[in-house]
Formats: sequence, structure tokens, C-alpha cells
Amino acid sequence: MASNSQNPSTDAAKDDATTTAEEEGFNKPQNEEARPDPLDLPDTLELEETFKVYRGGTISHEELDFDTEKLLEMYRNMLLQRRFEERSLQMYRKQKISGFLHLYIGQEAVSTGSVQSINIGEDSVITAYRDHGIALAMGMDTNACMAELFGKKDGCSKGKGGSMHFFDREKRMFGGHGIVGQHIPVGVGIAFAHKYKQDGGVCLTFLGDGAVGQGALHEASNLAGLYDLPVVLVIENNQYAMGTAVHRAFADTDLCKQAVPYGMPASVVDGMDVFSVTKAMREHVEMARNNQPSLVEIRTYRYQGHSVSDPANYRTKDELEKKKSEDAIIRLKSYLIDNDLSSNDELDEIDEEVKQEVLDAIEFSDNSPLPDLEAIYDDVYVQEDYPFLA
Amino acid sequence: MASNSQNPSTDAAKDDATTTAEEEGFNKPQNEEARPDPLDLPDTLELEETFKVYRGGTISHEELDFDTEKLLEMYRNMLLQRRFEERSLQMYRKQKISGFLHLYIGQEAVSTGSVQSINIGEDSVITAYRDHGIALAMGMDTNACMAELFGKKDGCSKGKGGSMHFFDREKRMFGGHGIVGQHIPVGVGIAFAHKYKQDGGVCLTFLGDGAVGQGALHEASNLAGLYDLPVVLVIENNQYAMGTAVHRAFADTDLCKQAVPYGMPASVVDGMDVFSVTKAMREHVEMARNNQPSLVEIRTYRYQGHSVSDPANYRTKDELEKKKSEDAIIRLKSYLIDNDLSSNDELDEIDEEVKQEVLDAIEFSDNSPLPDLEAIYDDVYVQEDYPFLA
Amino acid sequence: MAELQFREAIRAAMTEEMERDEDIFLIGEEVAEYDGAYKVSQGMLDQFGPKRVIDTPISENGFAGLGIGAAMNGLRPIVEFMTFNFSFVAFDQLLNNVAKIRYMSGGQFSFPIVFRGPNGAAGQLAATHNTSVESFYAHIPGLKVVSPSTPEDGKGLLKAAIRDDDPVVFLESERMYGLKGEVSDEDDFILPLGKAHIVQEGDAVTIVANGKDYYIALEVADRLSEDGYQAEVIDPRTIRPMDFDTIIESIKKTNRCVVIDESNPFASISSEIAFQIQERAFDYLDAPVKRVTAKDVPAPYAKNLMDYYMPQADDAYEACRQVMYV
Amino acid sequence: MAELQFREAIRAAMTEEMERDEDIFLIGEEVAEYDGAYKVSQGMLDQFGPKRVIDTPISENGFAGLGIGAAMNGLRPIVEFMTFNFSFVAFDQLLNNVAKIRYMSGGQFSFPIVFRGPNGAAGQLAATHNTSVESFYAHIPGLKVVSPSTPEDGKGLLKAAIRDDDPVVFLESERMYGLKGEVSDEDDFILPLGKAHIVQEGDAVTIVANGKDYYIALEVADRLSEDGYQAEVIDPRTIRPMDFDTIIESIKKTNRCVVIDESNPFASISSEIAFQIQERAFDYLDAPVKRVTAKDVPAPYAKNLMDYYMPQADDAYEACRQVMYV
Ligand SMILES: Cc1ncc(C[n+]2csc(CCOP(=O)(O)OP(=O)(O)O)c2C)c(N)n1
Ligand SMILES: Cc1ncc(C[n+]2csc(CCOP(=O)(O)OP(=O)(O)O)c2C)c(N)n1
Ligand SMILES: [Mg+2]
Ligand SMILES: [Mg+2]
Repeated sequence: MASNSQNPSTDAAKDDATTTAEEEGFNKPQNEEARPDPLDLPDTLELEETFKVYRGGTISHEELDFDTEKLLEMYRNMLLQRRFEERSLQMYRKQKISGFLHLYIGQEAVSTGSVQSINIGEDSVITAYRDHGIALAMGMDTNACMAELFGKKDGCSKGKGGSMHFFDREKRMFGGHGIVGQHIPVGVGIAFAHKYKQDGGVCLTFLGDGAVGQGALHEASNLAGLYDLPVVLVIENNQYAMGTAVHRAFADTDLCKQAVPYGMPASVVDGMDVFSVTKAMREHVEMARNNQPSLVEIRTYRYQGHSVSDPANYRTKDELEKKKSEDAIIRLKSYLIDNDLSSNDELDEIDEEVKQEVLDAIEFSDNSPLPDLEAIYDDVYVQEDYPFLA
Repeated sequence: MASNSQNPSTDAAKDDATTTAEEEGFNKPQNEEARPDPLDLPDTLELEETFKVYRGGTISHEELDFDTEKLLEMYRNMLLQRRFEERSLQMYRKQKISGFLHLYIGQEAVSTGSVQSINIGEDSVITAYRDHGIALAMGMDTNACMAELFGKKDGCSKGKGGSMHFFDREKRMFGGHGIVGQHIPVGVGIAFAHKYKQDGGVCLTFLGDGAVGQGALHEASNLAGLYDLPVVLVIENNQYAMGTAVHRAFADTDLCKQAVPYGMPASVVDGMDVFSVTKAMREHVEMARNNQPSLVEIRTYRYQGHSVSDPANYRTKDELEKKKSEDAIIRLKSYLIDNDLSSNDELDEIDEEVKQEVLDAIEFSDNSPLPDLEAIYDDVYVQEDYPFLA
Repeated sequence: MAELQFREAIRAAMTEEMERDEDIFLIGEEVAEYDGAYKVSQGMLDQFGPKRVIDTPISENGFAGLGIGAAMNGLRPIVEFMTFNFSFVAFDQLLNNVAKIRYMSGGQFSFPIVFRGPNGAAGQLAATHNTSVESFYAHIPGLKVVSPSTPEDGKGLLKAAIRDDDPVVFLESERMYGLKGEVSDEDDFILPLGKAHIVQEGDAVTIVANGKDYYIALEVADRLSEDGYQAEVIDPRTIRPMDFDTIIESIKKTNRCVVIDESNPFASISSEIAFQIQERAFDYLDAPVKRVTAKDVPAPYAKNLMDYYMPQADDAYEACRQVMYV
Repeated sequence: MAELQFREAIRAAMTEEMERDEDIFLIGEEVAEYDGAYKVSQGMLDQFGPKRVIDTPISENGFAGLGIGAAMNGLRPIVEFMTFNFSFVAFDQLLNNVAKIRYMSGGQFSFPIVFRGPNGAAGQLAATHNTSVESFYAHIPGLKVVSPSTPEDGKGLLKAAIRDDDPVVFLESERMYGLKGEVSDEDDFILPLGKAHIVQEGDAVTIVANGKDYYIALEVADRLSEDGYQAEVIDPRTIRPMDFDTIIESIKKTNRCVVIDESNPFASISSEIAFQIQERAFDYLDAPVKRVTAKDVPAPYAKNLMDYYMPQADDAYEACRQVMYV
């Protein structure tokens, strides 16, 4: 975690992080007692920060209090994402799915690890358009997810959103958003409401490395820091934004440093190890529960192109192969077997189950009807007499 | 200056800061040799930065190679800004000036010190709406400036811009801009063109502390850092944005830290001492000449309200009085007299001259005609047959 | 009836609603400690405390998005733009988030949020501080746009906007904040969104205008009445959805129409009104729909140019006479 | 004549102009190493090098502003928005900076800059990725807005836009990039901005359409001609300034008009065209101006809904028959 010895106001913010909105409101008071004159300058201004690093392979399941059942559930959870997307790619090629299809394959440890840190249905999640993984990790209905890709009435967004816009109000999955970076302030606002309502909830706000280029991150981070909001900003650094590698987009490639100007703790995580992700996210969620916003940079990798139409010529085959060899699902599988927690057979059986679940979802989606044409005017407004100019 | 030992790519950027656009282009290459795997994580990530501080009263005129003539010119320059604005306030009350009038009084050392670091007519300047000071410091015509406030044909923007929009193409004063923060990317673009044309110029981009709240700063800083542009971002931290003190707007009040995520050097300056400002700005301009963008936080103070309609109840009288007692013009005056470089009489005479110059400008402006009504359609486009729908 | 300034009427609407519903809060630049840049929220921090009246940094994109997220998560935010000129740094939040997320989610989320603040010209503030924003926002399906003309309408419509479960862009006017008018002190006085107000009946010509232009319309109607013609003056009150039915009914009676609209003309509210009239009342029209708008230029600073820039009562009067062929 | 894809025609225009003038550069997301998200700039990095073909981070506000500053300081930038859906995070740069600084400076600075990229619907991409932006940008004095319909027009108009000393919003179409057409290989083939193209003469009805709708117009004209009616098809080519003179002349001949416009309808280009026609050709109109637009909703994802969302040839055909009273 970052520690910032130069900025007393940040330290102060941490101290009273447990004060509630009710007592204190969101704003700093107009006249803080004994605020130092900004023109009383020291000889030099030093800044020292330590970003905690959650390396892969350093954390055991015991440390995380995971029993075997839980581990198998997590394994299943990651595998479901993988199989769901493999099939959806196939369905895209069969033209059952259209529009953009951004696959999450390779990043499953991020979603599955993250959900271990929250209470689904009480805490909130918002993400960008690469949203299948977290949606399934949160337990959204596989049928409804696939039907959404098919653009069918029973889709999780009634066929109006498609791949980029999975939503589930009950699970508190706030979407699936397509304009890079612009959902970040929305995530901070969701967290604001948690604090306002004092319901104890936190909001995980996922963003890609590319989204760091948007001013929205800066504004949202400052608001989160200023109002002490229960939010964790999670950068899923999969090393590319479309064809642009991080070092070609950012003056400094350690994206965790983005937290520095806002006095937010930040850390870096190996996203190919679901245990590292779990541990980091739990610690950051804990901060959020104390109204200390923070930032996590999770380093991960997407195996597919940016979308299904991208041949991904901007990276070498070697690089891709190397990453695939660090695959998080395989890693967990080996861990389970090496530690005698499961067997190849048991894990294969899970795979079969998951595959069947996805096949069932495809059948479900095939059978689900298209939305009615008149539904085009539904859901624009809560008010019902739309179109206004009928 | 910040030194960032954690980020090799930043250090590398500094090393080749002298390469030109012609040789290298603006982008980082697609495949940097031996780029480390972002997933090879260290045990912890440390960040150490030292921000250079330019305290007031620590720098002598000799150190800056200022002769007496130069010092008197600077004194005159600051005084001109002060007297110009005192009169413009009076003219506002007489309703000769309308709209917004944001006075710069108290901040004159920032403008006068800054122009000592650049070649006017070759280097470029852009700022926000509190622009009278820098305009006059750059030697823009006093008559044209006052006539602009009067909304007259001979104004520096032909009466179309008013107080917030002083421009002078020849002096390379790129305005006077009213939407907070949105001129910052424009300033970076001006610097981009300097590098592209290899004309050796740099761009000083001034912004208020309030503008730090805008995402535009983040995007512009990253672009400047990424493309190694000859720009100095100068935050004029006058401690308030309208009625909002810095500690009520920012999670961290040391605004220099905004530079950290972009690997830009940054420093903090006492803006009530024109020598400190000069020294800092010279060093930063030097960096810019080597295509190293950087950030300077200059701490200063405005004596008047945000605009002439603001009673400034958000600050104490004590605070204001304390700041006035550190006045940069008085400080320079004392320095000149204490060091036997000038006399009270000589300085008073300069004051008289300046006052007369301002009075002349008022007369000039009174006599300047209003713009012709048909001129309303001029200057919308370069193309002349406007309005298109005549 | 109480006589209130426009700003007081707006404040009264917010205050009454906030007293009624704890989920409503006000957020924006200078709304709390400073009592509002235009003193609209004066005293509200004292009454409601710092949890519900919240100052922001100059981060419109950030706090507009924050409001949207808060609405999505069950609150009813009132987001003040110091002026709507500054809403454009948050334009994507209004266009792509608040107006579309409900749709994209298949109706799972609603956005009971009001974006309010002064709109349009406010004197010699030059090009960036005088934009009439209604044509941009009314173009967007998913938004409602309201623009009251009097203190009473301001109060009744804002209360309706705050209670509305859809996102509302609520356009006030810096120039009108000081204007006084009788305001109903009926318990819970509410004016429904989407209903135009026939301010004055007449048969000679229909004048459609709102906001500051409403007062020009009244002036022109007076002058016409001195000439012996009764103009029908319609204040749409809500711009989206606009009550075209009321306008069309009027045209069927007067057979001609002049729209006064402070926006720049191209693809504006006045264009749309003309479109609707000529489509729906073609056979009733005895003359083309005319409009009087701001000039099609950025707003200039100089006093004479700025006066010239604005819709002129003289031009509106002439336009009426023209369509009446007198 | 060479047969070129739309994307090739656009590329040819940029390439020819960049060969001619060293001050022109291309900047945007993925334009260099990736050869353009839609391969419009394919090979240009190789030809012009990394100084003149520049990749950016996902920072539209930043690089749009950078382009504006570069233009102010003597260069002639071509700024590519990957699609115009992403221009809204930079909306203030276009509205308040590039369109107004010239005016605010009393004409001291000019902005020879082109913002280009695909506009409008591109299939099942849902609500945020299918916005037709022309009504927003054409509302703004200080901008020019161009929207070509064919590869040849694309080339000729883009070359004109790049040479123009004013800021131009140049709207292409993802759906049309692969479309092939004959393109003049005349040396330095240029089509002037602000001039409409009478694609096909006729006397029965005037159909105004551009971009993708141009092809609907041609289809409708064919069907009408089978019915024995000659439609006059006008492609405005430039949306702002629009060549209303040509449209009005046509109406004087055909006495009726149908506009096909992919924007959402309220306060749109189609509204403005109707306004102008009814004002300037009132006595010539035998029927109201009709329009066929995108539905007034955010774009849906589902295939059937998205098809239904778009302007329909059938509806345009019906509208023509309606205004022709047949
Ligand atoms: C504001 C904006 N600009 C551009 C785009 C086009 N675009 C879509 S995804 C993408 C790359 C985003 O990369 P990243 O944030 O790293 O997410 P990832 O795809 O790696 O999950 C771009 C440029 C967009 N959707 N929004
Ligand atoms: C985007 C935007 N939001 C709000 C405003 C209104 N406004 C004008 S000046 C100002 C305060 C700016 O403060 P700062 O940047 O510190 O500059 P200073 O006035 O101190 O010179 C505000 C909020 C604006 N002009 N633009
Ligand atoms: Mg990425
Ligand atoms: Mg300030």
C-alpha cells in the first residue's frame, strides 16, 4: 500500500475514514483549523511511496481460508467463463451473434478472484465492454447472458445491449459500458450512494489499461479521494488497448502510480494467479469498507485479439505462447492436483458440466424469441407513453 | 526536479530528449528491444521523488544576470499590470466595461517572472481567463488591451473577446480561454507544432489550481510526456478556485504531485518573489527546449475576489492582509532600494509613467469606435461569404 | 400567493422536495459553502447539512457521472452546472450514460436525476459563456428538457422534474434569477412536464417562445394588440417532450406562426417546431413559419454586437406582421 | 477512372495532400502501427514516417485539443476519431475551442484542421456506438460539416476539406468503407465544399439524402420510376453550409420533398431542411415536407430491432407517394 508521508491532509483523511457521511458530510470544512500557509515552503518536497505487490505463486489457499469446495467452485467459475466465450466465438462465426465481441479469455482469474472479496447482491460492480467474465463470475444466469449475445428477448438486457452491455440489477452488476473510461465516474457515484445510504456496500470499478488515457479517471479518482468513497478502482492491465501496448500509450507504464496525486493507496497484482487477486482485492475492499478509496493494477493478458475481428499482429507469437503457459485456470488445476485437493477426473467432470451448461445456454438462446418490434420504444423512459410523437 | 528511479522508460525518454521529431517521430516504437515482461513483478515497487522548491528571498538578481535596467523594467512591468487592473475595476464600476472581469492583482510576479524565461515572439504562451497580467507582461499594447475591455474596435481581439479573451498573434499570445482546463491540450498542441516545425520554440501553458480538477490536464500531461513535447505546464496556485480553497477541491493539496504519473519533473515555487519565479521558469524552459515537458506549481495569491462581483467571504481578512504584506511589487521595490539599485524617487516616477500610460489607454479606448454591426459575421470563418444563409 | 424571485422559486422547489425525500441531494460547484454562484442554493447547506448539499471541484465530467451512478444506485441527485456552458465537458455523460443506460439494460435501471443551472446568453460574456444548449440536449432520446419562463413555472416544473423518474435537463437563466413573480403557495404546487401553456389567447398569429424569449413574445403581443391584432402566445415549458398538440391546435386557429428561439438557428428547436407544424398543419398554414433566433455566430463581447446577436423584439414583431401579411 | 473502395479514396485524398504539404499530419488512435482501426490509413506510416502519422492513447479530449493547438500554431492536422461516437468526450474542444477561438480573437487565428472518422450506425453495436452526430455539429457556427456518399465524393471533398482554412468535421461511414466506386483520376480532383449534387433529375418529388441514405434514395427513385414517376435526388454533400439554393430550386420544380436522414429526428438536419423549404418555397409546396429518420430511441442491439431502427426504404417510398398524393 502506498504510504504518503508528505501529505498530512491525506493521512488525516485516513484517520477519519471511519466517520460516516451522516456525521461529516462529504466536503472538507471551509476553514480547517491550523491549515498551514501554502507559501511556507520547505527546502525540498520529498515523496516516498511503496506500492504493495501481490506476486503470483506466493499465496496458499489456506491463507485465504478457502476450503476444497470453494476451490472447486472457483475452478468451475473460471472454466465457465472460458467455455462460454469459446462457444460464443463459434456462434459469432455462425452469425448467431453480431456486433462487437470482446473476449475475456486469459483474464478469468481477475473476475473470479475479485468476486471472492465482495458480497454479491450487496456490493456493486461496474466494468467496461469486456464484461462477460465478470458477469458470469458474479453468477449471472448463463442462459440470459448467451441470449443477450444472440439479441433475444430473454437476454440479460432483453436483447437491447448485446455483448458490451450485460446488466443485472439484482446481482448489482451495473454493466457493461462502451465508451472507454466514462463509466468510472459512474462507479464512483455508485460508491457515493453506498456511503450516503450507509448500507455498508462498496463498488468495484473495473477499467482497462487503455481507459487510463481518459480524463474521466483523473476526475473520478480525485472525487473518490476527496469524499472518501467506498470504491476500488481496478485497472485490468492486459497490456494492450486494441493494438496499442501500454508503453506506447503512457508516459509511465507503472499504472499504479496513477493513484499518487489523489493520496490513494495502490498496489500491483499478478492477475494470472487467482489467489493473488483474491488476496489483493480483499485487502482493498477492506479499505473501501472504511471509506478509503484505492487503486489496484492487476497485470493480466488477453489471449484473443481485441475483438473477434482483430488478428492481433501487434504482438509476437512468442509473447502469446509465454502467457498462455501461465494460464490461470491451468495454474489452479495444477495447484489442486499437486496439493491432492482434487483429481484429474473430478476436474474433467467439472469441465463436462460446464460445457453442457454452455450448450444448454445456446439451445435456450436459439429458442428464445426475438424482441417484439414495438419493444423498440420501451425502456427509453420510465414514463410509458413513448414515443412522445406517436 | 523529480527523479524517478523506478521507471526505466522515463529515464530513457530523458536520455533521448534531444532527438528531434524528424529522426524519431512522436511515437514510441512498437517493439522496444528487451522490454521487460510486466508480469515479472518485483517484491515491492518503490517510488521516490524530490520536488525542487524555489523559496522566496533566496535568490539574488546577480544570480539571474539581471542588470539594473532590467530590474527597473521588471518593476515597471509588474506595476503596469497592477495599475491597469486597478483602473479597469474603476471603469467596470463606471460601466465602461462589462461581462466578467477577473483581476490578476497579487499574482504579477508570476507573469513578469515567467516572461524572463522565454523569447517573446518565438516562444508561445496560453492561459485561462485571468489573462490581463500575462498579456501586459508579454508587452501587448496597453491601449489595445484596455480597448478590448471596453468592447471597442481597436481592442486586441477587435472587441469580440473581452476580458477573458486577450490574443496577440504576433507576440504569440494564444489567449485567454474561458472553459476551465480545456486550453491545456491546446497548449500541448502548440508545443507539438514547435517540435514538429523544429523552430526551437516552447509553450508556457498556464492554468489555475481549479483547472487541476479537469480531466483535460491528465490527458494533456500524458500526451506531453509520451511525445516529449516542449511545454511547461504552470499551475498558478492562488489557493482558490472561485470560493473553493485547494484543500476542499483536491484529495492531495501538493499540486506538483500531479506530474508523477507522467514521469514529468515538477517543482514548487514561491510566486510572491519574482526572482524565484524567474529562476524556476528558466530551468523548466530549459528542460522544454530539450523536449522534456514539466510542471511547475507556483504558489501565489489573488487579492481581489474571483471576479468583480465576488465579495470573497470564504477567506479571512487576516489571511488577505498577511498575503498583501508579502506583495511581490513591494518586495522588489524594497530589494531595489535596500541594494541601492534605485531610489524611492525613481520608482515613484516609474509609477507616474505607468499611471499615465493607463490613463492614455482609457482615453484611447473611450475614443475607439464600437465595432460595426456587420462585423458580427466576420471572423466566424476564414471563408468570407458568411452568413452562409444570407 | 407569494412574490418570489426566480432563484427563490427554484430554491423553494429544491427545499420542499428535499424535505420530503431524504434520497435527494444537491451537488455542484460552489453550491454549499458559497451558497451557489448565483445564490440559488442560499441557505441550503445550513438547512440540510454537508451530506446533502455538496461542493465539488471543477470536474463536471466527474460529478455528472457521480450523480448518474448515485441515481443508478437508488438516490435522486440534483446536479447543478454552474452554467450549462460547462456541461459540454460532461457531454458524453449526458448523451451516452444517463440517456442510454436504461435502454441498454433493458429497463433495469432508472435515472431519477435532474441536471440544472443557467442556460443561454447572460450579457457580455463572449462566445464560450453564452451558449443556448437546448437544441443539443433535446436531440437526445432518453432525456427530457425543461425550460421555465416564470418563477411560478420554475417552481412547479422543477418539483415535477425532481419527482420524475427520468433524467431531466432543467434550464434556468442567469438573467432571469432576479426576476420577481407571483408563485402559488398551494400545498405541493406542481406543473406537469410535457404540457404547454397558452399564455394568451388570440387568433391573428401564434407566437411560440420560452425562457427569456417569453418576455419578448409578450412585448410583441402587446404591440400587435395596439395594432389591433390578437396574438396567441404559447410557452412550451417543456422542450422535450414538446406539447406539439397544443401548438398545432393553435395554428389551426391562427394559421400562422412565429417562433422566438435564443439558440443558434441551424438544426434547432425552432427548426423542429417548423417541421412539426408544416407536417401536421400544412393545410392550415397561410404563411411560412418564421423564426427569430440568435444570429448564427458565436456570441460576441462588444455591447452593440451582443445586443444585435440576441433575438430582437423588433424582428419578432416584423416577422409577425409578415406572416399576417400586414 | 480507377475503381476504389471508399477507404482507399479517403486514403488517397490524405496521401495526395500530405505529399503536397509537409504541414499536414494524421493523428488518432491506431492510425499508425495498426494501419487504422478500419484500415483507412493503411501504409501511411510506412510512407510518411512516425513524425506525420501518429498513434495516440485513448484521449480524445487531449488529442483533439492537441490538434487544435497545432493548427493554431501553423500546422494542418487531420484528427481521426476512431468513430465519431467517441468525439463526445472531446465535445467541448469542438464546440468551444475550434469553432470559437477564431471569433474570440477577432480573426487572428485560423484552424485549418479536419476531424474525420466514421459516423452513424454500423450494425448491431448498440446505443453508444451508433450515433449520427451531424445534427450536433451542424448546429455550431464556426464548424463546417461534410458527409460524402460515394468514394469519388469522399476523395474530392476530403481534399477540399484538408485545404480549407476552416475547421471541418468530415463524416465517413464504417458501413461504406468497403464500398467500391469509380473515382476520377484527374490530377488533383477536388469537389468544392458547400455545393449539393443533383444526382438524378426529376419533376415528381425531391428526395434529399446523403451518406448511407443516399443509397436508399437511389433505390426509392428506382421504384418510383418503375411506377412512372421521376424523382429528383439531391445529395447535399456538405451539411454545413448546406446548399439550400439547389434544394429550393428543385422544390420549385417538384413542389414536394422527402428527406432521408439517419439522425434521431428531434432538432435534426431534416428539421432544418424542412424549415428552409417551407420558409423559402412556401408557395411552391404542394405537400408537407416529409422525413424518414432513425427512430427516436437509442440504437438497440437485437438484429430485428436495429433493422427497424434505421430509415427504411419502404417508408421513404411511402412518404414519396404520400407527398405526391398517389
Ligand atoms: C472514448 C472511446 N474511445 C475509443 C473507443 C474505441 N475503443 C474501444 S475499446 C478500445 C481499447 C480499450 O482498451 P483497454 O481499456 O485496455 O481495454 P481492453 O480492451 O484491453 O479490455 C478502444 C480504443 C471507445 N470505445 N471509447
Ligand atoms: C469547465 C468549467 N467549469 C466551471 C467554470 C466556471 N468557473 C470559471 S472560473 C472558475 C474557477 C477557476 O479557478 P482557478 O482555475 O483556480 O483559476 P483562478 O480563478 O484562481 O485564476 C470556475 C469554477 C468554467 N469556466 N469552466
Ligand atoms: Mg487493455
Ligand atoms: Mg485559483
